[in-house]
Amino acid sequence: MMVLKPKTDFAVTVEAEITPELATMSVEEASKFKVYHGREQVSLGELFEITKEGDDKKLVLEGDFSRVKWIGARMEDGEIIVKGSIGAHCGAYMKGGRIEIEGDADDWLGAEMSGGEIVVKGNARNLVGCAYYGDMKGMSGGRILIEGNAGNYIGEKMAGGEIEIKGDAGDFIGTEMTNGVIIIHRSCGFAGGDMKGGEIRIGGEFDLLPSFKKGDEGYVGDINVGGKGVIRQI
Amino acid sequence: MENVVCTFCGSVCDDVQFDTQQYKGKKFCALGMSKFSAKERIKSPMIDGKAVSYEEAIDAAVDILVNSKKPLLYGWASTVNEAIRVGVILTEKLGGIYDQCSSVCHGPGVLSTIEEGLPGGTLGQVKNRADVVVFWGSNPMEAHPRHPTRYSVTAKGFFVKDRKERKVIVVDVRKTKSARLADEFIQIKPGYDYAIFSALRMLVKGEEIEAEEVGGVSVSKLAELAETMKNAKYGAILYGLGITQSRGRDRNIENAVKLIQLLNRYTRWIIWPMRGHYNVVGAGEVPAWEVGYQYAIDFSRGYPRFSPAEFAVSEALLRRDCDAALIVASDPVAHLPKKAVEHLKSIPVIQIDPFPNMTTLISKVVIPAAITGIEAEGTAYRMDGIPLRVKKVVDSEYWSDEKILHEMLKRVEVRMGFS
Amino acid sequence: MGIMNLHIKNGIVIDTKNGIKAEKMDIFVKGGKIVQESEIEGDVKVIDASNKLVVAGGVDMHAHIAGSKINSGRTMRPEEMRIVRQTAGKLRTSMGRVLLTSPAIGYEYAKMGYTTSFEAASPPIGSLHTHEELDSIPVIDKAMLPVFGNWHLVFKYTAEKDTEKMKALIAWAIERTKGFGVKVVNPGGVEKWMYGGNVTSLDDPVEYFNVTPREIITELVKATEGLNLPHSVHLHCNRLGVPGNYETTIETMKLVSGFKNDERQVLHVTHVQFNSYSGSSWRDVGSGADEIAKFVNKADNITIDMGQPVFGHATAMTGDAPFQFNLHKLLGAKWINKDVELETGAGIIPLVYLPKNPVHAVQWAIGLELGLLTDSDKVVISTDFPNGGPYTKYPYIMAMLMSAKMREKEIANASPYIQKATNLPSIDAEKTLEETIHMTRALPARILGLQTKGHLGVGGDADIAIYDLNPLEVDPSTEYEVVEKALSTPIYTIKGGEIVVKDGELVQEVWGRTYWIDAMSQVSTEVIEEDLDDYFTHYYTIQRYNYGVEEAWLRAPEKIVVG
Amino acid sequence: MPIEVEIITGRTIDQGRTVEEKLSEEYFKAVSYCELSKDDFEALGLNEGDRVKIKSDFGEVVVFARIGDLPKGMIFIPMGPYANAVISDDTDGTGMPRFKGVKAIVDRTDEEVKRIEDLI
Repeated sequence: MMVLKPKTDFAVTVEAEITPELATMSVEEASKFKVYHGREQVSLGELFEITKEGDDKKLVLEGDFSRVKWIGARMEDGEIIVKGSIGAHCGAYMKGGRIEIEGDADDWLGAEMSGGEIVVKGNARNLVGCAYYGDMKGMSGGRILIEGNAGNYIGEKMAGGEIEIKGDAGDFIGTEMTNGVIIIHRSCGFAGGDMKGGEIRIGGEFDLLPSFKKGDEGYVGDINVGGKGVIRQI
Repeated sequence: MENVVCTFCGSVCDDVQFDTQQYKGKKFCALGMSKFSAKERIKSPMIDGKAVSYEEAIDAAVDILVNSKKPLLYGWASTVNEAIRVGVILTEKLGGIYDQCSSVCHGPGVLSTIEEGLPGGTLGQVKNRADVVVFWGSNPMEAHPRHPTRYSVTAKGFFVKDRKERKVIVVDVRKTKSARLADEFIQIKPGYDYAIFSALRMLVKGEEIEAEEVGGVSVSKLAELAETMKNAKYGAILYGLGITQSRGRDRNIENAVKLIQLLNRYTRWIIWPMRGHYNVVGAGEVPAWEVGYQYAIDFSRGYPRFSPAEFAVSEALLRRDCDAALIVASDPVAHLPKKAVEHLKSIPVIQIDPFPNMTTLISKVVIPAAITGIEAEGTAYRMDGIPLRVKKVVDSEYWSDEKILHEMLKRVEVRMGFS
Repeated sequence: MGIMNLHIKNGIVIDTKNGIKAEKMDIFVKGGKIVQESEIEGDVKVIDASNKLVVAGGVDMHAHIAGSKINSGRTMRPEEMRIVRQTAGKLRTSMGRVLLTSPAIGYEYAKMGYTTSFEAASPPIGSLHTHEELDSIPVIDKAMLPVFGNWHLVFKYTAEKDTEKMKALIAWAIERTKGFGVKVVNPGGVEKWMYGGNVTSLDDPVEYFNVTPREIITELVKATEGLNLPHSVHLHCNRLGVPGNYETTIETMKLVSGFKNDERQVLHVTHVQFNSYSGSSWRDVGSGADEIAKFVNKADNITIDMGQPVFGHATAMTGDAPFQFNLHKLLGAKWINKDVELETGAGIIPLVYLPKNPVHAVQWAIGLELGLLTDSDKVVISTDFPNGGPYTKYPYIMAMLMSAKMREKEIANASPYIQKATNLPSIDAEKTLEETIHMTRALPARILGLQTKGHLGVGGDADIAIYDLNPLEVDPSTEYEVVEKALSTPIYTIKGGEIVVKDGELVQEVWGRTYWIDAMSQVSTEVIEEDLDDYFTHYYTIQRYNYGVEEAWLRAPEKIVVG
Repeated sequence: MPIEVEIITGRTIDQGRTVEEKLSEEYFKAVSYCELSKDDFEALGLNEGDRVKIKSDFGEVVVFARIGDLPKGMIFIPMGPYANAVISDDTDGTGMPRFKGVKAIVDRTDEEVKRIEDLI
């Protein structure tokens, strides 16, 4: 297990594409890992205090990581525990392993992830499990659980996997999704615009689009794209 | 002087006249008239409010920029492509963020283009052919006053020869001045444009809608609109900030584009944004060819990355992701949300502008510029992408944006070891 | 580095224009030009080119490298733009997968040994934008072709059969746009698209204007030949991308049988692959390349370029707006359309050529058939960048034309449908290295009428590529991998006498020229004054005074006066 | 009694005419007001020249009140620094703040309208 603590308040955001792989290195080796602080490429050790306890593939982030981006991006296994909040793109393109965030998550959480699990105890912002600009497919596998609320554009172009939000979600949930499941226990805005497949389950209120028809299972659509997606009230 | 090119709004009228002796325009609208009139200027370059030379101000600016970890270079919509190009290269060399006024204007249109494209045409197409024109969330009478006469409402063209041959519809949440000009005004509930576009797509295809009304409009009314659209020979939706700045933003436009895609299976339709500043199109086109993207571009890794969710001016400021700013031909203090301005106030700001404005009040270095289109020339793109050369009609002691930025770039390249 | 004298020593030179077939010789450069040895004095940098291939810089006569089309494509496709080719430093950051940023365009041409490229279609009213982008492309020389085939005034003079007015319009428009020649895209079809239609044959009338594609093409060729422009009419045929269109293409080529020019062709038909389909639908589409090649080989006044698709990503962008709409429907892809008042239109669609897709495989095979079956003096290598894919694959196409073995290997990976729908699998022909050098240098330069390009004779521009390839020893038929690699990474690219690439890496940035044609002395624009005034007063949305591009606005214009 | 409204901001001719003279009296006049529907204006007991305080989740601001051609429950503020004090800075992941369609509370006030310079 490796523990990271920020040494200072950062002047601008930091981009650190670290995964649990880091925990398999020595502290000295890990300190040399290159991260971006603005245009300056600096070593991880310059910005963070690094300690190591044992050899398990586990990263613990203590302190304020809310302006540190790309944590856990492309990770394949192991575990990351974030004691506070985390910056944007956390778990993007993730293939496996587990990320637990005790605070809040910023935009692009688990964007285009294909496997693994992300749990957020607080709130998540926008674009959870989405596709990046110009890409055809968002999240395609794995699971994201948000115990608080989430923002806009959740599961856009989602092609598989599951996103569960215990609180409210914002607008445009599951737009153009083709597969997978989004569960929102409370309310949200527009849901399922141009969805072709998959399922959105909503506990509270939501804005139903005129391009859905009521069926036995719930609302089916989006008819504008000949979609067979289902929005179900739970 | 005849055939002067107006440098106020995105209509870029190129048929106006300017009397250089009396400093007064002719044929301008109220907005252009004010642009081409004498007003208070920034008198000299300043550092911390003290007058200095151009050289000193530029040196001080370069100091700030090369010492910053990530400078934000923002503005650009009210200057010419030649200056913008230097600005893009400057941002690239500095590893900063390039953003322009679209990010609080028509930036969502770029996101929708990424999703669905943009079936469009030039304004002359509207003038010559459009028999149905829909202003959706746009208000040309106040934002582009000569647009209706030159291009879109009373404009006479090759195939549509008369106002009577053109049906004009305004869709908006309030009865704007433009709504009074229309043959039909459809008032909708704020925040429901997206749902209405979905409904129109259904109706155009002949699908039935279960609800009785959508977004505050009865389905029978929407069916009528869908029918009008299908029966047009050549239609145009000209949209404005009403859909880019409200609930749905890019998704509204994306859905509108999908409607246009569908309508083209029956007849011809185009859609186009009513762009604000006279060269806001250039502020996106130039970086697109130089580095691949229109706005919200971060160069901190030595190459451009596009992400409005992070690098659009509001986000860059709210996230405290810049530690210095160069503001060119814009006034973010007046036009950004209060909280974003808070961060701007906490970092060193350099301003290049002809006129004192709210950003001047918080700037450490202020560099006055020649007024483009009056004192400096260059290339600008009209809202539909038509390039026009704006003119220099009077001499001035002030340096042009291009010259100031070029001097900055030269120094930055030396300081950063690139030359 | 500055301009220096160069002595390129002991290279194996292929220079087809000057009849040099792989001969060991020295080349001397002074002031950016090829000179005699005797003209060199003072310091000389000697480049040892022993056993290396020395040729003129490549000339791309048809690519979409600048203007609103490619730039809208970039905006629509961030997924194309995020490939990093080079980070910022002394040189610019260079970005893009197939679509490229302007700096990347210049850099990638140079890194392949190409030094000239022509933007193949610019809406006249947007030419200032096109030139701004051309001016942002480093290294290469360039020019652009304004489009004429759907311009209302062209229709008018076609209907009136008034060659003098047509000549005046062409000369005026080329001067105003700082253009190079007459590009024609789906004549009549784009105007019909303005109300949702297209043309289906050469004889479809264009409503209101009372003209047909046959008449438009004929009148434009007549006027262009009347002006004797350096380059002929450059035609993107009607019915592009429609199965069965090869017949229309041949019928179109027959239109110029009565025209002759001693210097060059009278019609260049571009990216012919897209216009060489037999069959009646995408289900039974096949190759018409054989027929087309036969026709071109017999004609002494027609040239073509391939429009070769390369498997992988591409972006369709063309003034042929109705074709693009069909592609949008076919693929369900995002779609940019741009109707341009009174002049033209355009469309942009992302696409990808997949080897296992029967249609794509047929397209790929047809391009190669055209390259193989057409005389090497009549067919130019092109991908119609970025429509068929990246121009950076020209070395691949050259290698394919030179090696039946390489083709056999590639055919094995492609859809078996090409076995019955095309002739490619049975073609054994192999072009020689000399022929492919000709097809990428001297031939395109001749077709464009560029006297100083595409060769290494005295007086030529010192645009030179040196490749790690000994033409006296290599056998392209079997050593195709070596050939492709060598042609992809020159040891030196020299542009205007300056070394810009060494060992495949860019070492400095230089700026090329923009050629444009001034034929104004041959015409009196008086005959079209009234019409121009009428159009600018009533139908254009900009003033005539503000229409066009002044020479002073260009970075390095080079005017070529005709007549 | 304060009323609940939705804020719409936008361009006006006067805002546009004075946009290059931000520190002038004319610009101040052009951007420091809000329009309310006649019903809302009367419900708040307002007269021409009276001020209202607008409060949203994102801030508050005092502006002059006018009657506009608006549906009940909608107010219009010209784009500019007064509007920006109360519109939403949240871009919802788009980069674009929400300048239109922000919920707020409006009430009559005796507080003065701040000058442009004092807004910063």
